[in-house]
Amino acid sequence: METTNLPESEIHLKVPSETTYLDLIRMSVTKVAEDAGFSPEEVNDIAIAVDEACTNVIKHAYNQQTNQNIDVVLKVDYQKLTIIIVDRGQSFDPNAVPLPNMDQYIEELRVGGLGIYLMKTLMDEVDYEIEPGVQNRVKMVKYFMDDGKLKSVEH
Amino acid sequence: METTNLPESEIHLKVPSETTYLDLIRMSVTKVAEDAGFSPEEVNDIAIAVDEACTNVIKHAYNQQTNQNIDVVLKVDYQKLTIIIVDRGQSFDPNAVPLPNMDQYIEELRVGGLGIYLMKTLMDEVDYEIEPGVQNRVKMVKYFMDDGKLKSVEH
Amino acid sequence: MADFEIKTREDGPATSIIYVKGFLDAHTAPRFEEALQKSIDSQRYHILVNFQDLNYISSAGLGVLMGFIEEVREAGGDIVLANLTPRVFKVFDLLGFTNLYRIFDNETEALEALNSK
Amino acid sequence: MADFEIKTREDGPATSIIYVKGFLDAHTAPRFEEALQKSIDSQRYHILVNFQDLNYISSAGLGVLMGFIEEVREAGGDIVLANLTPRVFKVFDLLGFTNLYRIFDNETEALEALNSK
Ligand SMILES: Nc1ncnc2c1ncn2[C@@H]1O[C@H](COP(=O)(O)OP(=O)(O)O)[C@@H](O)[C@H]1O
Ligand SMILES: Nc1ncnc2c1ncn2[C@@H]1O[C@H](COP(=O)(O)OP(=O)(O)O)[C@@H](O)[C@H]1O
Repeated sequence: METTNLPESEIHLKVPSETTYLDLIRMSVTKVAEDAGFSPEEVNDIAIAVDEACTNVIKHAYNQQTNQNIDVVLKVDYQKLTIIIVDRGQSFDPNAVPLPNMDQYIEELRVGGLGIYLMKTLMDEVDYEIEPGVQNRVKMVKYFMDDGKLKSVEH
Repeated sequence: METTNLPESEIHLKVPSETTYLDLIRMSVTKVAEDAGFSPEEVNDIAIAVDEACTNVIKHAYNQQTNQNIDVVLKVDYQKLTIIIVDRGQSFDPNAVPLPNMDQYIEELRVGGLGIYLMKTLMDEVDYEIEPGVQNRVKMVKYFMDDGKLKSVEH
Repeated sequence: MADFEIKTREDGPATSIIYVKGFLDAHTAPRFEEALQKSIDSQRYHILVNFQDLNYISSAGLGVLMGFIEEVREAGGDIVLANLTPRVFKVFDLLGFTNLYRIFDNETEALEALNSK
Repeated sequence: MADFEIKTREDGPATSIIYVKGFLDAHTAPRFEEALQKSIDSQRYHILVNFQDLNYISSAGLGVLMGFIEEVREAGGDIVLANLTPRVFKVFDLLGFTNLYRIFDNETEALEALNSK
Protein backbone atom coordinates (compact mmCIF):
# COMPACT_ATOMS: atom_id res chain seq x y z
CA MET A 1 0.00 0.00 0.00
CA GLU A 2 1.28 3.41 -0.99
CA THR A 3 1.80 5.77 1.92
CA THR A 4 2.40 9.08 0.21
CA ASN A 5 -0.19 11.79 0.68
CA LEU A 6 -2.08 13.28 -2.20
CA PRO A 7 -2.22 17.01 -2.67
CA GLU A 8 -5.80 18.18 -2.61
CA SER A 9 -7.97 17.24 -5.60
CA GLU A 10 -5.67 14.54 -6.87
CA ILE A 11 -7.16 11.16 -7.66
CA HIS A 12 -5.31 7.95 -8.46
CA LEU A 13 -6.81 5.01 -10.24
CA LYS A 14 -4.84 1.83 -10.85
CA VAL A 15 -6.33 -0.92 -12.96
CA PRO A 16 -5.11 -4.08 -14.65
CA SER A 17 -3.96 -3.71 -18.26
CA GLU A 18 -7.15 -5.03 -19.81
CA THR A 19 -9.55 -3.31 -22.17
CA THR A 20 -12.44 -4.34 -19.91
CA TYR A 21 -11.32 -1.55 -17.53
CA LEU A 22 -11.49 1.19 -20.18
CA ASP A 23 -15.05 1.99 -19.19
CA LEU A 24 -14.22 2.25 -15.49
CA ILE A 25 -11.42 4.63 -16.44
CA ARG A 26 -13.75 6.67 -18.66
CA MET A 27 -16.41 6.78 -15.94
CA SER A 28 -13.94 8.07 -13.36
CA VAL A 29 -12.50 10.65 -15.71
CA THR A 30 -15.99 11.69 -16.76
CA LYS A 31 -17.05 12.18 -13.16
CA VAL A 32 -13.98 14.22 -12.24
CA ALA A 33 -14.20 16.33 -15.41
CA GLU A 34 -17.92 16.96 -14.87
CA ASP A 35 -17.36 17.98 -11.26
CA ALA A 36 -14.53 20.23 -12.39
CA GLY A 37 -17.04 22.10 -14.53
CA PHE A 38 -16.28 21.05 -18.11
CA SER A 39 -19.17 21.02 -20.58
CA PRO A 40 -20.64 17.64 -21.63
CA GLU A 41 -18.87 17.94 -24.98
CA GLU A 42 -15.52 18.70 -23.36
CA VAL A 43 -16.05 15.84 -20.92
CA ASN A 44 -16.56 13.45 -23.83
CA ASP A 45 -13.43 14.81 -25.55
CA ILE A 46 -11.41 14.21 -22.40
CA ALA A 47 -12.83 10.70 -22.01
CA ILE A 48 -11.85 9.83 -25.59
CA ALA A 49 -8.30 11.15 -25.12
CA VAL A 50 -7.82 9.13 -21.94
CA ASP A 51 -9.35 6.05 -23.56
CA GLU A 52 -6.95 6.34 -26.52
CA ALA A 53 -3.93 6.75 -24.24
CA CYS A 54 -4.90 3.75 -22.11
CA THR A 55 -5.76 1.64 -25.16
CA ASN A 56 -2.25 2.37 -26.48
CA VAL A 57 -0.73 1.29 -23.18
CA ILE A 58 -2.58 -2.03 -23.33
CA LYS A 59 -1.95 -2.60 -27.05
CA HIS A 60 1.56 -1.29 -27.49
CA ALA A 61 3.35 -0.80 -24.16
CA TYR A 62 2.08 -4.10 -22.73
CA ASN A 63 1.53 -5.83 -26.06
CA GLN A 64 -1.87 -7.14 -24.80
CA GLN A 65 -0.37 -8.69 -21.64
CA THR A 66 -3.17 -8.43 -19.10
CA ASN A 67 -1.21 -9.02 -15.88
CA GLN A 68 0.33 -5.55 -15.88
CA ASN A 69 -1.27 -2.35 -14.73
CA ILE A 70 -2.06 1.21 -15.68
CA ASP A 71 -1.98 4.21 -13.37
CA VAL A 72 -4.26 7.11 -14.08
CA VAL A 73 -3.74 10.28 -12.07
CA LEU A 74 -6.27 13.10 -12.25
CA LYS A 75 -5.50 16.54 -10.87
CA VAL A 76 -7.76 19.55 -10.87
CA ASP A 77 -6.54 23.05 -10.14
CA TYR A 78 -8.08 26.45 -10.69
CA GLN A 79 -7.26 26.57 -14.39
CA LYS A 80 -7.04 23.02 -15.71
CA LEU A 81 -7.50 19.28 -15.49
CA THR A 82 -4.25 17.34 -15.75
CA ILE A 83 -4.28 13.64 -16.52
CA ILE A 84 -1.19 11.50 -16.20
CA ILE A 85 -1.14 7.93 -17.44
CA VAL A 86 1.76 5.73 -16.43
CA ASP A 87 2.78 2.27 -17.55
CA ARG A 88 5.83 0.14 -16.95
CA GLY A 89 5.82 -1.59 -20.32
CA GLN A 90 7.78 -1.28 -23.53
CA SER A 91 8.94 2.22 -24.27
CA PHE A 92 8.71 4.02 -27.61
CA ASP A 93 9.86 7.23 -29.16
CA PRO A 94 6.81 9.47 -29.54
CA ASN A 95 8.80 11.86 -31.75
CA ALA A 96 9.37 9.07 -34.25
CA VAL A 97 5.62 8.57 -34.68
CA PRO A 98 4.42 10.96 -37.39
CA LEU A 99 0.90 12.32 -37.03
CA PRO A 100 -1.26 11.18 -39.91
CA ASN A 101 -2.05 13.55 -42.75
CA MET A 102 -5.81 13.06 -42.68
CA ASP A 103 -6.44 13.85 -46.37
CA GLN A 104 -3.91 11.24 -47.38
CA TYR A 105 -5.18 8.89 -44.69
CA ILE A 106 -8.68 8.98 -46.10
CA GLU A 107 -7.53 8.74 -49.70
CA GLU A 108 -5.47 5.66 -48.96
CA LEU A 109 -8.12 4.14 -46.66
CA ARG A 110 -5.56 3.46 -43.95
CA VAL A 111 -6.38 1.58 -40.77
CA GLY A 112 -5.32 2.58 -37.25
CA GLY A 113 -2.86 5.25 -36.27
CA LEU A 114 -5.52 7.71 -35.06
CA GLY A 115 -5.10 7.48 -31.28
CA ILE A 116 -2.34 10.00 -30.71
CA TYR A 117 -3.86 12.28 -33.35
CA LEU A 118 -7.16 12.28 -31.44
CA MET A 119 -5.40 12.86 -28.11
CA LYS A 120 -3.56 15.89 -29.54
CA THR A 121 -6.66 17.22 -31.26
CA LEU A 122 -8.95 16.85 -28.24
CA MET A 123 -6.61 18.01 -25.48
CA ASP A 124 -4.73 21.27 -25.05
CA GLU A 125 -1.42 19.62 -24.23
CA VAL A 126 -0.08 16.09 -24.69
CA ASP A 127 3.45 15.33 -23.49
CA TYR A 128 5.23 12.02 -23.31
CA GLU A 129 8.01 11.34 -20.85
CA ILE A 130 9.67 8.03 -21.59
CA GLU A 131 12.18 6.48 -19.20
CA PRO A 132 13.13 3.21 -20.95
CA GLY A 133 13.09 0.27 -18.54
CA VAL A 134 11.47 2.37 -15.82
CA GLN A 135 8.17 3.83 -16.92
CA ASN A 136 6.33 5.65 -19.67
CA ARG A 137 4.20 8.60 -18.85
CA VAL A 138 1.86 10.68 -20.90
CA LYS A 139 0.56 13.92 -19.45
CA MET A 140 -2.51 15.54 -20.97
CA VAL A 141 -3.94 18.90 -20.01
CA LYS A 142 -7.30 20.52 -20.66
CA TYR A 143 -7.81 24.14 -19.63
CA PHE A 144 -11.14 25.41 -18.37
CA MET A 145 -11.00 28.42 -20.66
CA ASP A 146 -9.77 27.24 -24.01
CA ASP A 147 -7.74 30.39 -24.42
CA GLY A 148 -5.48 30.25 -27.45
CA LYS A 149 -3.29 33.05 -26.16
CA LEU A 150 -2.62 31.38 -22.86
CA LYS A 151 -1.80 28.16 -24.65
CA SER A 152 0.62 29.73 -27.10
CA VAL A 153 2.46 31.38 -24.21
CA GLU A 154 2.80 28.10 -22.40
CA HIS A 155 4.28 26.18 -25.32
CA MET B 1 4.18 6.74 -8.14
CA GLU B 2 3.70 3.22 -6.85
CA THR B 3 5.61 0.58 -8.79
CA THR B 4 4.16 -2.64 -7.44
CA ASN B 5 2.16 -4.78 -9.81
CA LEU B 6 -1.45 -5.60 -9.22
CA PRO B 7 -2.62 -9.18 -9.30
CA GLU B 8 -5.30 -9.61 -11.92
CA SER B 9 -8.68 -7.99 -11.22
CA GLU B 10 -7.41 -5.71 -8.49
CA ILE B 11 -8.31 -2.06 -8.69
CA HIS B 12 -6.96 0.76 -6.56
CA LEU B 13 -8.63 4.09 -6.09
CA LYS B 14 -7.06 6.84 -4.02
CA VAL B 15 -9.01 10.01 -3.34
CA PRO B 16 -8.72 13.00 -1.01
CA SER B 17 -10.53 12.71 2.33
CA GLU B 18 -13.55 14.77 1.29
CA THR B 19 -17.18 13.77 1.13
CA THR B 20 -17.38 15.14 -2.41
CA TYR B 21 -15.52 12.01 -3.54
CA LEU B 22 -18.03 9.60 -2.01
CA ASP B 23 -19.94 9.44 -5.25
CA LEU B 24 -16.84 8.71 -7.32
CA ILE B 25 -16.05 5.91 -4.88
CA ARG B 26 -19.62 4.57 -5.10
CA MET B 27 -19.55 4.77 -8.91
CA SER B 28 -16.32 2.80 -9.12
CA VAL B 29 -17.50 0.19 -6.66
CA THR B 30 -20.85 -0.04 -8.44
CA LYS B 31 -19.15 -0.61 -11.79
CA VAL B 32 -16.82 -3.28 -10.44
CA ALA B 33 -19.60 -5.04 -8.52
CA GLU B 34 -21.91 -4.96 -11.56
CA ASP B 35 -19.21 -6.37 -13.82
CA ALA B 36 -18.50 -9.04 -11.22
CA GLY B 37 -22.10 -10.18 -11.60
CA PHE B 38 -23.85 -9.00 -8.45
CA SER B 39 -27.56 -8.17 -8.70
CA PRO B 40 -28.63 -4.50 -8.72
CA GLU B 41 -29.82 -4.86 -5.12
CA GLU B 42 -26.54 -6.42 -3.99
CA VAL B 43 -24.62 -3.73 -5.86
CA ASN B 44 -26.53 -1.05 -3.95
CA ASP B 45 -25.85 -2.85 -0.65
CA ILE B 46 -22.14 -2.94 -1.43
CA ALA B 47 -22.12 0.75 -2.41
CA ILE B 48 -23.79 1.70 0.89
CA ALA B 49 -21.30 -0.34 2.94
CA VAL B 50 -18.34 1.27 1.17
CA ASP B 51 -19.89 4.72 1.50
CA GLU B 52 -20.38 4.20 5.26
CA ALA B 53 -16.80 3.00 5.73
CA CYS B 54 -15.37 5.96 3.78
CA THR B 55 -17.66 8.43 5.52
CA ASN B 56 -16.34 7.13 8.86
CA VAL B 57 -12.76 7.59 7.67
CA ILE B 58 -13.47 11.22 6.74
CA LYS B 59 -15.51 11.99 9.88
CA HIS B 60 -13.68 10.02 12.54
CA ALA B 61 -10.22 8.92 11.39
CA TYR B 62 -9.43 12.26 9.74
CA ASN B 63 -11.78 14.34 11.87
CA GLN B 64 -12.96 16.21 8.70
CA GLN B 65 -9.42 17.14 7.63
CA THR B 66 -9.63 17.22 3.83
CA ASN B 67 -5.92 17.14 2.98
CA GLN B 68 -5.55 13.45 3.77
CA ASN B 69 -6.49 10.53 1.58
CA ILE B 70 -8.40 7.30 1.42
CA ASP B 71 -7.34 4.17 -0.43
CA VAL B 72 -9.99 1.86 -1.74
CA VAL B 73 -8.88 -1.51 -3.07
CA LEU B 74 -11.31 -3.74 -4.94
CA LYS B 75 -10.51 -7.36 -5.68
CA VAL B 76 -12.67 -9.84 -7.50
CA ASP B 77 -12.01 -13.56 -7.45
CA TYR B 78 -14.13 -16.54 -8.41
CA GLN B 79 -16.18 -16.50 -5.22
CA LYS B 80 -16.23 -12.97 -3.84
CA LEU B 81 -15.66 -9.25 -4.02
CA THR B 82 -13.21 -7.98 -1.40
CA ILE B 83 -13.03 -4.30 -0.58
CA ILE B 84 -10.24 -2.87 1.53
CA ILE B 85 -10.36 0.71 2.75
CA VAL B 86 -7.23 2.21 4.24
CA ASP B 87 -6.61 5.47 6.03
CA ARG B 88 -3.66 6.88 7.93
CA GLY B 89 -5.68 8.86 10.44
CA GLN B 90 -6.64 8.44 14.07
CA SER B 91 -7.08 4.85 15.11
CA PHE B 92 -9.93 3.43 17.16
CA ASP B 93 -10.87 0.18 18.82
CA PRO B 94 -13.68 -1.34 16.78
CA ASN B 95 -14.33 -3.88 19.54
CA ALA B 96 -15.12 -1.05 21.93
CA VAL B 97 -17.91 0.21 19.66
CA PRO B 98 -21.11 -1.65 20.55
CA LEU B 99 -23.54 -2.32 17.73
CA PRO B 100 -26.82 -0.51 18.36
CA ASN B 101 -29.84 -2.44 19.62
CA MET B 102 -32.26 -1.22 16.98
CA ASP B 103 -35.43 -1.55 19.08
CA GLN B 104 -33.89 0.59 21.79
CA TYR B 105 -32.40 2.91 19.17
CA ILE B 106 -35.81 3.63 17.71
CA GLU B 107 -37.49 3.95 21.08
CA GLU B 108 -34.92 6.50 22.25
CA LEU B 109 -34.84 8.33 18.90
CA ARG B 110 -31.05 8.23 18.82
CA VAL B 111 -29.00 9.96 16.17
CA GLY B 112 -26.00 8.47 14.34
CA GLY B 113 -24.16 5.28 15.13
CA LEU B 114 -25.66 3.32 12.22
CA GLY B 115 -22.69 3.13 9.85
CA ILE B 116 -20.89 0.07 11.17
CA TYR B 117 -24.23 -1.63 11.80
CA LEU B 118 -25.17 -1.14 8.13
CA MET B 119 -21.76 -2.34 6.95
CA LYS B 120 -22.09 -5.53 9.00
CA THR B 121 -25.69 -6.08 7.94
CA LEU B 122 -25.07 -5.51 4.23
CA MET B 123 -21.76 -7.34 3.81
CA ASP B 124 -20.84 -10.94 4.54
CA GLU B 125 -17.65 -10.06 6.41
CA VAL B 126 -16.35 -6.85 7.98
CA ASP B 127 -12.94 -6.91 9.65
CA TYR B 128 -10.92 -4.04 11.04
CA GLU B 129 -7.16 -4.15 11.28
CA ILE B 130 -5.87 -1.18 13.25
CA GLU B 131 -2.17 -0.37 13.43
CA PRO B 132 -2.08 2.77 15.60
CA GLY B 133 0.15 5.46 14.10
CA VAL B 134 0.52 3.50 10.87
CA GLN B 135 -2.78 2.80 9.21
CA ASN B 136 -6.34 1.63 9.76
CA ARG B 137 -7.82 -0.89 7.44
CA VAL B 138 -11.29 -2.28 7.07
CA LYS B 139 -11.81 -5.30 4.87
CA MET B 140 -15.31 -6.13 3.68
CA VAL B 141 -16.30 -9.20 1.71
CA LYS B 142 -19.38 -10.06 -0.31
CA TYR B 143 -19.74 -13.58 -1.68
CA PHE B 144 -21.39 -14.27 -5.02
CA MET B 145 -23.51 -17.02 -3.53
CA ASP B 146 -24.84 -15.79 -0.23
CA ASP B 147 -24.51 -19.24 1.26
CA GLY B 148 -25.26 -19.26 4.98
CA LYS B 149 -23.40 -22.54 5.50
CA LEU B 150 -20.21 -21.24 3.93
CA LYS B 151 -20.43 -18.11 6.06
CA SER B 152 -21.03 -19.95 9.32
CA VAL B 153 -18.01 -22.16 8.63
CA GLU B 154 -15.85 -19.13 7.97
CA HIS B 155 -16.74 -17.30 11.17
CA MET C 1 -22.16 17.48 -7.05
CA ALA C 2 -24.65 17.62 -9.88
CA ASP C 3 -26.40 14.55 -8.57
CA PHE C 4 -28.46 16.11 -5.80
CA GLU C 5 -31.40 18.47 -5.80
CA ILE C 6 -33.76 19.58 -3.10
CA LYS C 7 -36.95 21.61 -3.43
CA THR C 8 -39.48 22.69 -0.84
CA ARG C 9 -43.11 23.48 -1.51
CA GLU C 10 -45.25 25.06 1.19
CA ASP C 11 -48.71 23.61 1.58
CA GLY C 12 -50.93 25.75 3.76
CA PRO C 13 -49.59 27.50 6.87
CA ALA C 14 -48.20 24.49 8.74
CA THR C 15 -46.99 22.03 6.13
CA SER C 16 -43.90 21.67 3.94
CA ILE C 17 -43.33 19.16 1.20
CA ILE C 18 -39.64 18.49 0.61
CA TYR C 19 -38.59 16.84 -2.64
CA VAL C 20 -35.22 15.10 -2.49
CA LYS C 21 -33.60 13.99 -5.73
CA GLY C 22 -30.44 12.03 -6.49
CA PHE C 23 -27.97 10.73 -3.96
CA LEU C 24 -28.32 11.50 -0.28
CA ASP C 25 -25.00 10.84 1.44
CA ALA C 26 -22.66 12.55 3.92
CA HIS C 27 -21.87 15.14 1.25
CA THR C 28 -25.42 16.11 0.42
CA ALA C 29 -27.02 15.50 3.85
CA PRO C 30 -26.28 19.07 5.04
CA ARG C 31 -28.56 20.42 2.29
CA PHE C 32 -31.34 18.09 3.40
CA GLU C 33 -30.76 19.24 6.97
CA GLU C 34 -30.97 22.86 5.87
CA ALA C 35 -34.32 22.27 4.17
CA LEU C 36 -35.77 20.61 7.27
CA GLN C 37 -34.36 23.33 9.52
CA LYS C 38 -35.94 26.01 7.34
CA SER C 39 -39.32 24.35 7.60
CA ILE C 40 -39.05 24.16 11.37
CA ASP C 41 -37.79 27.74 11.64
CA SER C 42 -40.98 28.86 9.93
CA GLN C 43 -43.06 26.77 12.34
CA ARG C 44 -44.01 24.26 9.69
CA TYR C 45 -43.90 21.09 11.74
CA HIS C 46 -45.97 19.03 9.33
CA ILE C 47 -43.32 17.79 6.98
CA LEU C 48 -43.77 15.45 4.07
CA VAL C 49 -40.55 14.22 2.51
CA ASN C 50 -41.12 13.00 -1.03
CA PHE C 51 -38.33 10.56 -1.95
CA GLN C 52 -39.72 9.83 -5.43
CA ASP C 53 -36.51 10.78 -7.21
CA LEU C 54 -34.12 9.64 -4.52
CA ASN C 55 -31.82 6.96 -5.92
CA TYR C 56 -29.72 6.39 -2.88
CA ILE C 57 -29.58 6.99 0.85
CA SER C 58 -26.83 6.31 3.37
CA SER C 59 -26.96 6.60 7.15
CA ALA C 60 -26.07 10.28 6.82
CA GLY C 61 -29.51 10.89 5.33
CA LEU C 62 -31.19 8.87 8.06
CA GLY C 63 -29.23 10.86 10.64
CA VAL C 64 -30.81 14.08 9.37
CA LEU C 65 -34.31 12.69 9.89
CA MET C 66 -33.42 11.37 13.34
CA GLY C 67 -32.00 14.78 14.25
CA PHE C 68 -35.39 16.47 13.82
CA ILE C 69 -38.03 13.86 14.57
CA GLU C 70 -38.19 14.45 18.32
CA GLU C 71 -38.46 18.24 18.06
CA VAL C 72 -41.07 18.01 15.32
CA ARG C 73 -43.25 15.54 17.21
CA GLU C 74 -42.98 17.49 20.44
CA ALA C 75 -44.28 20.51 18.53
CA GLY C 76 -47.32 18.49 17.50
CA GLY C 77 -46.13 17.77 13.95
CA ASP C 78 -44.52 14.83 12.21
CA ILE C 79 -42.15 13.89 9.43
CA VAL C 80 -43.77 11.43 7.03
CA LEU C 81 -42.28 9.89 3.92
CA ALA C 82 -43.76 9.23 0.50
CA ASN C 83 -42.86 7.53 -2.77
CA LEU C 84 -39.80 5.62 -1.62
CA THR C 85 -37.93 3.74 -4.34
CA PRO C 86 -37.33 0.08 -3.46
CA ARG C 87 -33.66 0.58 -2.71
CA VAL C 88 -34.35 3.50 -0.39
CA PHE C 89 -37.22 1.63 1.28
CA LYS C 90 -34.89 -1.30 1.88
CA VAL C 91 -32.58 0.79 4.06
CA PHE C 92 -35.49 2.03 6.20
CA ASP C 93 -36.82 -1.51 6.45
CA LEU C 94 -33.45 -3.03 7.33
CA LEU C 95 -33.08 -0.72 10.31
CA GLY C 96 -36.67 -1.04 11.49
CA PHE C 97 -37.26 2.63 10.64
CA THR C 98 -40.54 1.62 9.03
CA ASN C 99 -41.84 1.52 12.63
CA LEU C 100 -40.60 5.01 13.29
CA TYR C 101 -41.66 6.91 10.18
CA ARG C 102 -45.00 6.60 8.49
CA ILE C 103 -44.33 5.73 4.87
CA PHE C 104 -46.91 6.28 2.11
CA ASP C 105 -47.24 5.26 -1.51
CA ASN C 106 -48.14 8.74 -2.66
CA GLU C 107 -48.34 12.36 -1.63
CA THR C 108 -52.12 12.46 -1.24
CA GLU C 109 -52.21 9.70 1.36
CA ALA C 110 -49.20 11.14 3.13
CA LEU C 111 -50.73 14.62 3.35
CA GLU C 112 -54.01 13.23 4.59
CA ALA C 113 -52.27 11.32 7.37
CA LEU C 114 -50.05 14.26 8.20
CA ASN C 115 -52.90 16.72 8.55
CA SER C 116 -55.35 14.42 10.34
CA LYS C 117 -52.81 13.65 13.03
CA MET D 1 -19.44 -5.24 -20.13
CA ALA D 2 -23.16 -4.68 -19.93
CA ASP D 3 -22.83 -1.44 -21.83
CA PHE D 4 -22.61 -2.76 -25.35
CA GLU D 5 -25.08 -4.46 -27.63
CA ILE D 6 -25.04 -5.29 -31.28
CA LYS D 7 -27.86 -6.60 -33.46
CA THR D 8 -28.00 -7.36 -37.15
CA ARG D 9 -31.11 -7.35 -39.31
CA GLU D 10 -30.99 -8.68 -42.83
CA ASP D 11 -32.81 -6.60 -45.40
CA GLY D 12 -33.22 -8.42 -48.69
CA PRO D 13 -30.49 -10.65 -50.11
CA ALA D 14 -27.63 -8.14 -50.21
CA THR D 15 -28.13 -5.76 -47.30
CA SER D 16 -27.47 -5.86 -43.55
CA ILE D 17 -28.49 -3.29 -41.00
CA ILE D 18 -26.24 -3.34 -37.95
CA TYR D 19 -27.46 -1.68 -34.74
CA VAL D 20 -24.72 -0.67 -32.35
CA LYS D 21 -25.65 0.33 -28.82
CA GLY D 22 -23.64 1.67 -25.91
CA PHE D 23 -19.91 2.25 -25.84
CA LEU D 24 -17.72 1.26 -28.77
CA ASP D 25 -14.12 1.10 -27.61
CA ALA D 26 -11.12 -1.24 -27.87
CA HIS D 27 -12.96 -3.70 -25.64
CA THR D 28 -16.17 -3.88 -27.63
CA ALA D 29 -14.75 -3.23 -31.13
CA PRO D 30 -14.11 -6.96 -31.77
CA ARG D 31 -17.85 -7.59 -31.54
CA PHE D 32 -18.53 -4.85 -34.08
CA GLU D 33 -15.86 -6.37 -36.29
CA GLU D 34 -17.49 -9.79 -35.99
CA ALA D 35 -20.86 -8.39 -37.06
CA LEU D 36 -19.36 -6.73 -40.14
CA GLN D 37 -17.36 -9.85 -40.98
CA LYS D 38 -20.50 -11.97 -40.76
CA SER D 39 -22.32 -9.69 -43.18
CA ILE D 40 -19.45 -9.87 -45.65
CA ASP D 41 -19.10 -13.63 -45.25
CA SER D 42 -22.72 -13.94 -46.36
CA GLN D 43 -22.03 -11.69 -49.36
CA ARG D 44 -24.03 -8.83 -47.95
CA TYR D 45 -21.87 -5.94 -49.06
CA HIS D 46 -24.57 -3.31 -48.60
CA ILE D 47 -24.16 -2.43 -44.97
CA LEU D 48 -26.04 0.17 -43.01
CA VAL D 49 -24.69 0.85 -39.56
CA ASN D 50 -27.30 2.45 -37.33
CA PHE D 51 -25.56 4.33 -34.52
CA GLN D 52 -28.80 5.62 -32.96
CA ASP D 53 -28.05 4.17 -29.52
CA LEU D 54 -24.29 4.59 -29.67
CA ASN D 55 -23.16 6.84 -26.82
CA TYR D 56 -19.48 6.75 -27.47
CA ILE D 57 -16.91 5.82 -30.07
CA SER D 58 -13.12 5.73 -29.87
CA SER D 59 -10.63 5.16 -32.67
CA ALA D 60 -10.96 1.43 -32.13
CA GLY D 61 -14.49 1.64 -33.54
CA LEU D 62 -13.33 3.74 -36.48
CA GLY D 63 -10.58 1.20 -37.11
CA VAL D 64 -13.19 -1.52 -37.57
CA LEU D 65 -14.96 0.49 -40.28
CA MET D 66 -11.65 1.32 -41.99
CA GLY D 67 -10.72 -2.35 -41.93
CA PHE D 68 -13.68 -3.29 -44.15
CA ILE D 69 -14.45 -0.28 -46.33
CA GLU D 70 -12.04 -1.12 -49.14
CA GLU D 71 -13.16 -4.74 -49.47
CA VAL D 72 -16.83 -3.77 -49.33
CA ARG D 73 -16.50 -1.08 -51.98
CA GLU D 74 -14.46 -3.31 -54.26
CA ALA D 75 -17.28 -5.84 -54.05
CA GLY D 76 -19.69 -3.17 -55.26
CA GLY D 77 -21.20 -2.42 -51.88
CA ASP D 78 -20.74 0.27 -49.26
CA ILE D 79 -20.88 0.94 -45.56
CA VAL D 80 -23.17 3.86 -44.78
CA LEU D 81 -24.02 5.33 -41.38
CA ALA D 82 -27.30 6.53 -39.94
CA ASN D 83 -28.63 8.27 -36.84
CA LEU D 84 -25.35 9.44 -35.36
CA THR D 85 -25.60 11.11 -31.97
CA PRO D 86 -23.84 14.50 -31.84
CA ARG D 87 -20.89 13.19 -29.85
CA VAL D 88 -20.33 10.30 -32.24
CA PHE D 89 -20.75 12.57 -35.27
CA LYS D 90 -18.15 14.90 -33.81
CA VAL D 91 -15.46 12.22 -33.92
CA PHE D 92 -16.21 11.44 -37.58
CA ASP D 93 -16.24 15.13 -38.38
CA LEU D 94 -13.02 15.86 -36.52
CA LEU D 95 -11.14 13.30 -38.56
CA GLY D 96 -12.71 14.24 -41.88
CA PHE D 97 -14.43 10.85 -42.02
CA THR D 98 -17.61 12.61 -43.09
CA ASN D 99 -15.96 12.68 -46.54
CA LEU D 100 -15.33 8.98 -46.44
CA TYR D 101 -18.61 7.60 -45.16
CA ARG D 102 -22.03 8.72 -46.29
CA ILE D 103 -23.93 9.72 -43.15
CA PHE D 104 -27.74 9.92 -43.04
CA ASP D 105 -30.29 11.25 -40.60
CA ASN D 106 -32.41 8.14 -40.72
CA GLU D 107 -32.55 4.56 -41.90
CA THR D 108 -34.90 5.18 -44.82
CA GLU D 109 -32.60 7.70 -46.50
CA ALA D 110 -29.58 5.55 -45.78
CA LEU D 111 -31.16 2.45 -47.28
CA GLU D 112 -32.27 4.34 -50.36
CA ALA D 113 -28.78 5.65 -50.95
CA LEU D 114 -27.24 2.27 -50.24
CA ASN D 115 -29.44 0.40 -52.68
CA SER D 116 -29.45 2.98 -55.46
CA LYS D 117 -25.68 3.02 -55.55
N1 LIG E 1 1.81 3.94 -25.01
C1 LIG E 1 2.52 3.49 -26.07
N2 LIG E 1 3.53 2.64 -25.89
C2 LIG E 1 4.23 2.19 -26.93
N3 LIG E 1 4.00 2.57 -28.21
C3 LIG E 1 3.02 3.42 -28.45
C4 LIG E 1 2.22 3.93 -27.40
N4 LIG E 1 1.32 4.76 -27.93
C5 LIG E 1 1.56 4.79 -29.25
N5 LIG E 1 2.57 3.98 -29.59
C6 LIG E 1 3.12 3.78 -30.96
O1 LIG E 1 2.63 4.86 -31.77
C7 LIG E 1 1.85 4.36 -32.86
C8 LIG E 1 0.68 5.29 -33.15
O2 LIG E 1 -0.26 5.23 -32.10
P1 LIG E 1 -1.76 5.64 -32.34
O3 LIG E 1 -1.77 6.97 -32.99
O4 LIG E 1 -2.48 5.59 -31.04
O5 LIG E 1 -2.37 4.60 -33.33
P2 LIG E 1 -2.54 3.01 -33.22
O6 LIG E 1 -2.50 2.65 -31.77
O7 LIG E 1 -3.85 2.75 -33.86
O8 LIG E 1 -1.38 2.42 -34.00
C9 LIG E 1 1.45 2.96 -32.45
O9 LIG E 1 1.21 2.13 -33.55
C10 LIG E 1 2.63 2.52 -31.61
O10 LIG E 1 3.66 2.03 -32.43
N1 LIG F 1 -12.84 4.68 10.54
C1 LIG F 1 -13.01 5.06 11.83
N2 LIG F 1 -12.00 5.67 12.46
C2 LIG F 1 -12.17 6.06 13.74
N3 LIG F 1 -13.30 5.86 14.44
C3 LIG F 1 -14.31 5.24 13.86
C4 LIG F 1 -14.23 4.81 12.52
N4 LIG F 1 -15.39 4.21 12.20
C5 LIG F 1 -16.16 4.27 13.28
N5 LIG F 1 -15.53 4.89 14.31
C6 LIG F 1 -16.08 5.07 15.67
O1 LIG F 1 -17.19 4.20 15.82
C7 LIG F 1 -18.40 4.94 16.10
C8 LIG F 1 -19.59 4.28 15.40
O2 LIG F 1 -19.46 4.44 14.01
P1 LIG F 1 -20.74 4.34 13.09
O3 LIG F 1 -21.49 3.11 13.44
O4 LIG F 1 -20.31 4.44 11.68
O5 LIG F 1 -21.65 5.59 13.46
P2 LIG F 1 -21.37 7.16 13.39
O6 LIG F 1 -20.26 7.36 12.42
O7 LIG F 1 -22.66 7.73 12.94
O8 LIG F 1 -21.00 7.57 14.78
C9 LIG F 1 -18.11 6.34 15.64
O9 LIG F 1 -18.86 7.29 16.32
C10 LIG F 1 -16.62 6.48 15.91
O10 LIG F 1 -16.38 6.80 17.24
